Amino acid sequence: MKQEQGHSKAKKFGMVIDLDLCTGCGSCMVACMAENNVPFKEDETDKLKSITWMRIFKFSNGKTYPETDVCYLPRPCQHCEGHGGHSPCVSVCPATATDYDAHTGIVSQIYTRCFGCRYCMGSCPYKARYFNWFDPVWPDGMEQYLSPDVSPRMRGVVEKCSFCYHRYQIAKDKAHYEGQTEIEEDAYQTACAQACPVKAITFGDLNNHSHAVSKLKNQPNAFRLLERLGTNTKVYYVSGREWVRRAGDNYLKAEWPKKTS
Amino acid sequence: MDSALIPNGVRRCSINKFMIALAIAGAVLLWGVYAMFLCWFKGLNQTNMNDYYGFALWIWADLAIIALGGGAFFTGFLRYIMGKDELKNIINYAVLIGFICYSSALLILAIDIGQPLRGWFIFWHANVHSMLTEVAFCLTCYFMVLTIEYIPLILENKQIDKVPFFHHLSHNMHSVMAVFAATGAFLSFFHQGSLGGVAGVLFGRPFAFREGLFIWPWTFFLFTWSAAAYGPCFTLMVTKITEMVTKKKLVKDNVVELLAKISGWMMATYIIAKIIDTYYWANVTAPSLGFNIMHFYSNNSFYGLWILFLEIILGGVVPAAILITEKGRKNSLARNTAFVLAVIGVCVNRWVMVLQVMAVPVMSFDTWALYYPSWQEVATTILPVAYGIILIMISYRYLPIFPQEPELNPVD
Amino acid sequence: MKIDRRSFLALGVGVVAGNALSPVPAILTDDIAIWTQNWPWVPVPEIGGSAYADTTCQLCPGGCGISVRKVEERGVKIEGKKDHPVNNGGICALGLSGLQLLYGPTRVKTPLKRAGKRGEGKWIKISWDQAISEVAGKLNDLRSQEKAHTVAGISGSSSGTMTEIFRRFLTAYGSANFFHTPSIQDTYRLVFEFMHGKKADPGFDIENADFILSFGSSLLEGWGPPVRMLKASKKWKDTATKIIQIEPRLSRTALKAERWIPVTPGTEAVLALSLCHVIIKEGLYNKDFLANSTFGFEDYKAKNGEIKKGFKQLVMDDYSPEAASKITGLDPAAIILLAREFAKASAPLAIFGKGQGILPGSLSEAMAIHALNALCGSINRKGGIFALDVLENKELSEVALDGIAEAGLKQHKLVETPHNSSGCLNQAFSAILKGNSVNALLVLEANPLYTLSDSKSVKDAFDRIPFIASFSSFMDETAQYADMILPNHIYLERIEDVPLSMGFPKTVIGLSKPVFKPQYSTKHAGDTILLISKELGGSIADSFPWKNYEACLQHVLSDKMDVLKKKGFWTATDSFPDFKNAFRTASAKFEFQTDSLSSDLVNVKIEGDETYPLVLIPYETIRLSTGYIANPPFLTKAVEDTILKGKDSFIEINPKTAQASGFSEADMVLLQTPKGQARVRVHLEEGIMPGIIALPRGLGHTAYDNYIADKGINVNQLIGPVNDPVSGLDTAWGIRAKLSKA
Amino acid sequence: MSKSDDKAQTVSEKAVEVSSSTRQSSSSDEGSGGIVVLFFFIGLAISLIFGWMIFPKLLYSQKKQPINFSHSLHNKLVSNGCESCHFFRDDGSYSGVPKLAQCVGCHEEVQGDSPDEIEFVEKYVQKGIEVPWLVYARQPDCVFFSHAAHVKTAKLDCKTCHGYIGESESLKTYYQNRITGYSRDIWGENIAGIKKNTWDRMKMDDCAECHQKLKTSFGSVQTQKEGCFVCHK
Repeated sequence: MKQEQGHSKAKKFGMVIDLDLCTGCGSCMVACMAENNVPFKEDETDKLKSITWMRIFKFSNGKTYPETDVCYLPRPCQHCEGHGGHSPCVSVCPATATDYDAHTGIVSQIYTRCFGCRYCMGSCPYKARYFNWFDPVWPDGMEQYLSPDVSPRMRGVVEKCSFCYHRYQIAKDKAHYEGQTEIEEDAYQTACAQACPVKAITFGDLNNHSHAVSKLKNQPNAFRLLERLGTNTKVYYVSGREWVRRAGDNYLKAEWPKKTS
Repeated sequence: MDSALIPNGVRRCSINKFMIALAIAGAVLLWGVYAMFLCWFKGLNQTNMNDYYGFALWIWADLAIIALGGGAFFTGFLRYIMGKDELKNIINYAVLIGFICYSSALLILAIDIGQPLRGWFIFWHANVHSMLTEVAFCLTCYFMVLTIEYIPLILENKQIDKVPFFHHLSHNMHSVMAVFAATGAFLSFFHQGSLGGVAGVLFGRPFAFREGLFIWPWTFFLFTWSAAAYGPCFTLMVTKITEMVTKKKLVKDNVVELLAKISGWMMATYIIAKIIDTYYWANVTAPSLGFNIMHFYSNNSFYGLWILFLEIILGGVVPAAILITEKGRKNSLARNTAFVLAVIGVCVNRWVMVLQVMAVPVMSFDTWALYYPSWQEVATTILPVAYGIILIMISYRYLPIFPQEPELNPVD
Repeated sequence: MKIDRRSFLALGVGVVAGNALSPVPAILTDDIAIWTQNWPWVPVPEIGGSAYADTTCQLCPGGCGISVRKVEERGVKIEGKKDHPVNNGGICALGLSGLQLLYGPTRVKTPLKRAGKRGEGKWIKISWDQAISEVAGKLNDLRSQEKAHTVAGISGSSSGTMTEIFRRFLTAYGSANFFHTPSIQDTYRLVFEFMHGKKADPGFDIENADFILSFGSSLLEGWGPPVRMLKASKKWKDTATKIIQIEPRLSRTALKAERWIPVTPGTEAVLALSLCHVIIKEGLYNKDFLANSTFGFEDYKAKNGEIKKGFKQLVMDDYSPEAASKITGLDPAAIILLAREFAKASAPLAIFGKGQGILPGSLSEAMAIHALNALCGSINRKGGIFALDVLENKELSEVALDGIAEAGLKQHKLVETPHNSSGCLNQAFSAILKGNSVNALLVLEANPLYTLSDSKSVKDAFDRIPFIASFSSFMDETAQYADMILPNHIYLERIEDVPLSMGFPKTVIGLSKPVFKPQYSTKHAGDTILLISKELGGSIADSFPWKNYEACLQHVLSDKMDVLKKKGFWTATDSFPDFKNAFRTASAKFEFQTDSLSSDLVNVKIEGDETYPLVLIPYETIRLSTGYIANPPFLTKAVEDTILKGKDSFIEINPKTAQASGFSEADMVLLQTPKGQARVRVHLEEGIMPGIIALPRGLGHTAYDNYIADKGINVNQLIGPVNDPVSGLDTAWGIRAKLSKA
Repeated sequence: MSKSDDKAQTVSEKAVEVSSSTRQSSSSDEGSGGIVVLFFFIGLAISLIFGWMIFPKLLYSQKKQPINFSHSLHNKLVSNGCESCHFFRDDGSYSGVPKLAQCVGCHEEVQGDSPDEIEFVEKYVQKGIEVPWLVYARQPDCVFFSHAAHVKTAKLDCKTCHGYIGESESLKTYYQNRITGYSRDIWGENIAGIKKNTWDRMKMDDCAECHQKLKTSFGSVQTQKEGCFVCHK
């Protein structure tokens, strides 16, 4: 394929999230909102109309008191590779407003190209895409904290987690200036990974063996969400708890315990 | 007063009666237009759609009316390509209905998108991999074809026809109509199909996803087929309604029965295919992704197996059975019931392929999300109905839509 | 020639054709689309050079180091400061939202004077000079009427130079009625006063303990420095540290704990003593420590000659696992097992205090649990609990007092307890309701009207105070109910020393530096107080010889200032003398305070009788800010819709309990307690003990702005204080309640 | 008269009517055929003139820079060419239009006798107010442009995009699109979008053009061109 002819080996940025470490404290959610100029309304309790690029799901093992156990699962955009970059959302966008970048493995979303047909939202099984139902409004004066690295979205377009791509742009900018070709692992980290107090989120280049993620993703307890759909995501989860690993996908009764394939 | 415009040899109601009816329909239309502007100026927060329901009532309405409008291309196909000559007595009406359906569909799409002023990006920055792009292109092209098919009808108006130029124009257009009918049939095959593809390609949504042929999932063919099968039923149903309203027989039974018979057989074959598809999906596709079929029909307060029964049995098998049997077709009550059931059947199918797809949770820890439309959505969805009624009223009054009308209702 | 209809038709056609051949349609179509991409009402962030500025967070007592990312003069992001002893790069959701407070609509932008009725929200803007002279005037009058002692002050914090200055001001003025928002720290100080005989704060060596027994502490819900605790939880996993969470609710801490042991709330002390029983019975205790460094373990002779029952005898008699089992609802075998595990661990650590530690709690319970630590010698040693000497500000000279001041200080205080009473805020307000007059109240960074239990009585008390002045930066409940607001800079705009909150095993002071110049016409509360004292003149002015607060801070921190300015924090070299010299009690040993451990004391009764079949407990979640700082919009956005939906709070209730009264998920119910009632929604939760219902703290604000106000219920309306018989601090961990259809 | 007669009469009358009517119409045809064509061309001309000559003027509003500035003059005085004032920050980001602080370096006091400089010093330097420059090349907010990548790595000359502004004696008028608010330099002066030089237009297509030519590998799976996030934020 054309994109493999790149000068430097194609990168594949991804995440490994340790669900046994995650306390569901919400730092990643807020770090993401603060980093990416995510708007907010007076009432954000309708979670079906609340933009949270990073959303923490909460689910239990279904047992009763006192055997019950709960798992918090942070869910950024999974940046599916699908087959050859045809992730569920990318292939359906009629205006090429969302795209898969074979150089980075990141699924981009261009707000000024999007005209809000929302087909991509329908295609995403992770519900990682959010629509701007309302005009973004910041209370008087608060627009002062908006970051110039991420363009605020207008009403009527879809937005989602970008793996803080602007941080990669900034890192590359520096590299160009200093005449570097490669970018260090810690020079490009997402806001959520950086903020997480328990370091449950690890971010890096899955193709680069010197990056932590490339090893972490191979742990026996690592799994991905809805692997069976062939979404081929780049966000891995880790848990020592079997019921959590099982919740990561759908299985018929007969199919569990999962045969390691 | 407007008698100069009314075709020769037919009787029409008084202008006052006509105007009152027009006013009523117009009022409904205005309500819809008001809602439409609310959506355009205030944004889609006017709807009850949300991040789990990116597609909802509107997209359903689109799919449904386009399926129902399928009568136009299929009847045209039968008339001009297959040479079913009797159908010339209903083709006009089929075209008109098709025109209404497609223009409405385009309008609804224009309301549905979050950035209407950027709508043209779908053509300019088209992504060839997207089913929606295919839909947009074919839909627009076919709408043009329908317009071209509708024009000669307008030209047949008594006054317009007096102008030599228009007279000749309409005559010439009639003679080349076969070409357009062919183009229309071709385009329709694709956009009806790609509408099916819209759902079928969603490999992230096991409820909608289907395997298929080359780039086209089975839903692609099922949609085209169903449109061809159910479209004529809608044409016939609307004809029946028109006859009831005008208290006149407008189309001879042999014509109706012919179309009903063809439609019936199409439906029968379609429903068999649909059953096979459903069976395969329920027993192979879904399980291979870890889903038991009951997952899609339980643990929620609305969607159950009943909807599957309503779509396939009541809305498919039953009408098909009625229409393919001589006795069924001949009995007007049975026939008309079949039309209604068929229309319901295809609408339910489109509903399922849009809204149930959105409702079903995919991640094991996600939940069902049910939705009901806001009044703005309802109003904008009723808008096309009012618009259709108005267009039919005017066309029926001033254009010779039904060639058999003078013969069936001689003016003494 | 003849121009007819068709000519005009032709003209039209021509125009259309011409347009099609001109750039107009294309350009308009394109430009209109571009217009939608740059709608004037969508803000465009200004570009510029970016840089980081470090300071210390003050949104909770945690004292994390933060780095503020700035683009030119604008702050665009707050991040955790790397290599900081407390948070080392990590940061909590509240800390991340700081800029929303800086630029938020809830700031008080200039000094305000009440115009309408109290709490009505009608204000007139006044100049700083006017504000200061008016306050000074008020205070002067009271002084001249020899009512100096009827002036009271409330500080949000009990430590730090700012608090010192505030207390100093009141003293110089002639009032001993200084209070601070109570916290568990007050109880712990008493524990050390009684058992160690010295003024100390607790430091928990959580990172090095290998068996942690938490008696309901929300270790991962904002306890101590929250980020430090969250980091510790990773360490626990890496080092396989055992955490046992004793709590009626499956909190985050319980989730991450190795074992969650739900016990009847309020019986923790009994459980602790019963564990001691087992440990003593099986001889698993630290014999050397008990033999040589403790007093009151065996029976002893009191001063008056009578023989008193020692700790050993007490627990052997009254706290057998069987007896405890009846009270705690825990199986005796479980108690015995737990005791063995605890005692056999190499570095066991028991932690007292429910929730985040906002609640002082029962002194007896604290001592019972501390005794458990003592039994295993987990005091002042690696992995145990340290008694950190309280830093005294030696630099501050004696307060100069004039006649009026001396007279005022001799007057009887609002609250008289044998021990330091400045934490007994609830009692202060009940005293006012009982008729003790307070003529002026000064409030610094505190919001008693919201944070104190039985908010209603507090409000009634407020109504009896003729003059209330608040230094708050925000229009919080108390500020809104005040007569005058002299707005303080917020933490990002001011210099401040931030002593680390309770629980950290080292004495650390952080420095908060002004990262932004003041956004509005606000003034550092320290400077405001200095100016007021100058206005008052005389001995009061003499007590504040500094030209401004910064100079004062410089003076107080003298030796530490350079380090603080350089590193951003200062760490004391704490030393822990061996057990021979560690205790300053009469016996110079660790003392088991047996007479405070009698069963009538250890069992804290809560308000309400059998007509209230259920028990309501407040709980804390790290996604809700519970104190003086209210939830910024981002944090509220992160709150689950099973806690808050629209304007409704949800109570957590066990499905069995709910079923019994026929409630199902999301039902609206009426929650009634002896103190009040509220309409709430039901959230079925398997992770809570049957018979218990839980309501989160941090909701139900009535002031601030639309992003904070009118969201849910303030649990403090429903709970009344229960004063500890010894310390006088609030010990109410809950209240009896009932639910009915609403 | 008999019925048949008057029937015949009426018929003949009708015939007359018809014939006359046809005559009328035919005569008017001959008369106005040319005029119709003429009117067509008039209409055509009107809209062509409007579209190509008037519309471009209407589309943009003209804005004067707050004060005049001579690039060429400064260029002669500085050592490091454009980068002397339009420099890179240490983090690799590009400073763009200089802030007052930089100018003050030299313009603490009035240097020469240019009235512009005097105005500058009095109006801005002394009052400490930033000059509200209008930036001709300002891209919309959705664009991320790395000067470092183009200038440092690709070794592009400033001219390639900015033309000869560096040699200009004075600042040209700033044309602002009334609809989009963009500078005219983005779409280019030519309303048809025709460009002779690389710096005549600055639209996405112009960036893409160059990227397509010079790059060997492309990220976008959908378009087989440059990935979107390379230039968008």
